[in-house]
Amino acid sequence: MAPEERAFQEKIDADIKIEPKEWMPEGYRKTLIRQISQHAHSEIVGQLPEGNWITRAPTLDRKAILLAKVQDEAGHGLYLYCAAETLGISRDQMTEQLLSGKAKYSSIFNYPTLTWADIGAIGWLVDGAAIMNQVPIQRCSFGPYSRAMIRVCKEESFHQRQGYDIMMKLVKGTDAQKEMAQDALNRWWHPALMMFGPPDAESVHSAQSMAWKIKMNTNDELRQKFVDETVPQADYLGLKVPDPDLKWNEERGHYDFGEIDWNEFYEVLKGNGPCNAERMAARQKAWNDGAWFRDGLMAHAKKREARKMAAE
Amino acid sequence: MAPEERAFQEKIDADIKIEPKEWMPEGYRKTLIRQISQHAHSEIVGQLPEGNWITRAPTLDRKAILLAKVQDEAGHGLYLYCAAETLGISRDQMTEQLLSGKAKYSSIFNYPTLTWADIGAIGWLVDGAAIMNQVPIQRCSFGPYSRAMIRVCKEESFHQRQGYDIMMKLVKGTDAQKEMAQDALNRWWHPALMMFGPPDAESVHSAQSMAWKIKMNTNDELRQKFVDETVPQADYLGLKVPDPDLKWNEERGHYDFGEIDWNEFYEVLKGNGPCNAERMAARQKAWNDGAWFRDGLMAHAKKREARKMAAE
Amino acid sequence: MSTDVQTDTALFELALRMGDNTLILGQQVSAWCGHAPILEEDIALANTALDLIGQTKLWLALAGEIEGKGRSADDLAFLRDARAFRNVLLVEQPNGDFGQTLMRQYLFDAWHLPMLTALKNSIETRVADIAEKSAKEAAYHLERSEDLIIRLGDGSDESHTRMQNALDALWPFAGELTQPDAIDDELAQRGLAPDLADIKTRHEERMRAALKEATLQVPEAAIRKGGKQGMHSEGLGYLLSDMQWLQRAYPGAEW
Amino acid sequence: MSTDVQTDTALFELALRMGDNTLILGQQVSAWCGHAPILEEDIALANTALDLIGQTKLWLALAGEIEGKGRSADDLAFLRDARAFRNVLLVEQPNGDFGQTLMRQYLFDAWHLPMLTALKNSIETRVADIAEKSAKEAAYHLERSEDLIIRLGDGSDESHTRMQNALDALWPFAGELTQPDAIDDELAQRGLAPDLADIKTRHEERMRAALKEATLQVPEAAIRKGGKQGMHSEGLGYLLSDMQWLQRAYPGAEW
Repeated sequence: MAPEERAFQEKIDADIKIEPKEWMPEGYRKTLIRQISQHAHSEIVGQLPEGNWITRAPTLDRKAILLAKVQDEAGHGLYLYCAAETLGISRDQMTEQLLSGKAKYSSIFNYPTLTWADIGAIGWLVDGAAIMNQVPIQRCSFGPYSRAMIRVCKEESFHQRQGYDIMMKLVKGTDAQKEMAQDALNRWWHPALMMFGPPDAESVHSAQSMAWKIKMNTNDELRQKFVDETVPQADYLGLKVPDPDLKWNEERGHYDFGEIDWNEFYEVLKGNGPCNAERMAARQKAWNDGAWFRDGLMAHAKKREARKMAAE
Repeated sequence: MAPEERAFQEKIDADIKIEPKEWMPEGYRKTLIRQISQHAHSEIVGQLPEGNWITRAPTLDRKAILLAKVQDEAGHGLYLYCAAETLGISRDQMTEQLLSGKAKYSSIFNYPTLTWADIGAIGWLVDGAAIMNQVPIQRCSFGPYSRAMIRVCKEESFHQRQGYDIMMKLVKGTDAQKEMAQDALNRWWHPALMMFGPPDAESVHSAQSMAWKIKMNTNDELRQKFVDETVPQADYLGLKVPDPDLKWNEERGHYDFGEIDWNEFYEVLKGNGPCNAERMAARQKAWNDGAWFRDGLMAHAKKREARKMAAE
Repeated sequence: MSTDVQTDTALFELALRMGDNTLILGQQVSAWCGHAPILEEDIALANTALDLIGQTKLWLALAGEIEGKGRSADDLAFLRDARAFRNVLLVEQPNGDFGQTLMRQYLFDAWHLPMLTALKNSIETRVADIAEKSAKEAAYHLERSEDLIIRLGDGSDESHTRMQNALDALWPFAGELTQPDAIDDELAQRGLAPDLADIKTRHEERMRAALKEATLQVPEAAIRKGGKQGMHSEGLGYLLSDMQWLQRAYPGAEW
Repeated sequence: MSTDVQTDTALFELALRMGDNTLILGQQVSAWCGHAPILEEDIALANTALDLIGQTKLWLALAGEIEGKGRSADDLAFLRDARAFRNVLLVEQPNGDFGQTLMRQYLFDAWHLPMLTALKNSIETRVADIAEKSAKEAAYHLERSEDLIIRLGDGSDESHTRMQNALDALWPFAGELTQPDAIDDELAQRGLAPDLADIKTRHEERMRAALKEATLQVPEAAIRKGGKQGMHSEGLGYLLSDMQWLQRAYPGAEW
């Protein structure tokens, strides 16, 4: 290990944050760029499935809450892009990577929101899983990412409560509403479990990322934690988790749960999920349709500059 | 009067139809082109206000009936364009005149359809007024126009009955439905009266058109006939015609009715009606978006022709 | 609702699937009225939509009969939420440009005709009767849509590109029409409906021949499915909110 | 419904008009979420929509109170048909491209701020209170939309053209905001709302100055109106069918 690399690792081991201007291994930089931008892209694409119900939210309050949530997601995207930019990549470059399909975003957003209950389920399960992933990253070694995560987590836990609240209203409602809630849980449960990534045995890069304190827990650890926390919440709602193998294991002090269909996960990752094409098309359309807007603002800035120069 | 013109007029006076290849005065030809193409355009634009409710028709039967009606209108447009083409103008030329705003269409279609009851009111009142206008034209002097009108009138009277049937269902329905029916009558009554054109005193070209048997009755005659037939129908529905001055005049044997706001008529004619811009935009968009389709078919026909030639 | 009714689930699903396909496709096609590229197409599309809505009435009335809970064709069309619809994803894909509308129609028609033809042999006479009536219309639709996609595919550069784009976008949805699930298997076994594998052969052969004549390239793509089991795309909800508006806004009213 | 309630019709209409304007505009703006040209605009539009929906809650709750028939803000938002809505035609015009959305917002904001500022002096304190709360947000919206239309109008050739097209399409609808009817006259006389002639002056002055700076040409056009009296454009029905879907499809449910 070269001396600067050793110094770098010692800092990390001593829980001292790495800041953008400091020396860092190329692998660390690249991994972080990939991870942070992927996270940012997820926030951006994540606007779409929920945005799908903004115009159809059932009350003015629910509409306002959902708007605020989607706005928060865009905000998270914004400060995550800023954190990534400190590592030497521009937002336009990242956008280009998203739109060309080179960069990934969380596969969960390739599932459709088919009923209002999905908005509840996303808040409860998807934001719940996201928090589970993100809470440890608040302690990650890279300063800007760690600080961004602290902000994000605060808002996400708020979103999760709102999602749970939607579910609660539904299960206390009419039969049709209860059915809607159960159906949403049925559809979102396994995709939510997949959010923690493939099983540890198949997970690449994990050891290095953990040494660098970019990743703080293994996928399977977090997934177990999520199941353990969420199953009692489902019980409280009176909803049935769609897993016949799910049961409390007294000995382990954890819930056992059934096999996950990783085939589905890889299919969605490959682009064959129910909404991959729609999500990409929506983002590409937004970007392409907006070109004139961005160019117009640029042209105005140049004109203004030129006028200022001429006046001087 | 030149000999050929005299012969022409004598034929007309003898109720012999004029056919396209025969000699006719330029004014006769021009007036007919204007009148027939305007009528055709009205059928085309007339698809839009009713088409607006096809996707929202309340039952499968109503949806089918409305689809069939709008299809009939397109069909009427088609044979009216054909009738006009016999006078030496092409359909593309007429379309161009419509899209450029040079040619007019019936002003009634510049009013919006705001509720389902409007579909009833259009069938009842607008098709009713149209029939009143068109029945005499079945006897008009120009053969192709007369024959087109015979076909059109048969279908229109069917449409009128369907419209009246919608109204009947509504007035026999809930309070909200009854209110919807009355509201539709309130909004469509005066525009329907205006369909007969300005008062005779202000109507231009009328004398010549009547001599040529292109026009068979004066605007005011037809308007009176419409009022006389329609008021009892409204009574039967239990709806109130929105005219405080409306009352039966025993002496005249007709209904007296209040002043019509001709200002509104001329404003709509000028393009300032509630939907003029939308109707023109919709037709322009259909035409422009369809250019590739028309060009594609043309290109294929040419290719096929070339292949045939090469094979010979 | 009465609980003593024994619904023949598979048969009920068959009628729903057939009727929801024609309903949703008819609804989409009907939105073109007055907006088509030429007047003849305005007429042709209205005619297609009209046929499809007519078939819907028959299928959904039958579905209501089989279910035995007193639901009419209109109840089924206007009072179900998206998850209860059984149409394939293909028919709920957006109208897009006219090329997409035509391609969607073609991929559907090329399945619809052999499917209806085979359903004429259903041991359930009510199914066979509807198939008998509908097959003639479907044959006409197929003739028309096939002719158009060939002419436009082998037309101008632009029309070719548009038809190829339409095919690329819609081909992944064609497979669902002939991919059997447990219900299809049961229906075939009971002689109520054909073996979808046979329909698939005819569907694919016909399509590939016509697409070749249209100089279009059939893309490689994973099948996108779910509609038959009620897993739809996000667009269906919006389609329903318009379609069902009046029935929902004025509950219990007659029209 | 009880018949012994004496609704203050003019005041009820005022609250409805204010609330329906913000509701329909908020609804339209909210459809941009996730589809804006840059991330900052996604955020800004969501924020605008959020403010407008917040104001809607206040206005429609007040309207329900004034009406005295027990209708809540949600009842008014989700259970009225198009003819009962009192928003101006401007806010129901389609989103169009982003330029049209911005121009619509600007023409509205330039009226909204002086209107709310004047309503702070309403002798009806409930109106004055809502105006007080809303005016700050409106001032921010106006600052933002004015800045953008100036920058885009005086931007590239394309952005200029798009903004000019947007202005040409939307300007005819701006006049309705300040054209008084009998209700406006009564409201002004009773000190409940300002004289719209005053607002008109401020609205026009502000707009003309900004549009000039944006190098945009104000078109000559007849005023298009009717929304305040419930005579809407055909687009409103579609907007409502989405917006009201859940309340209509599941009557009486709580969410």
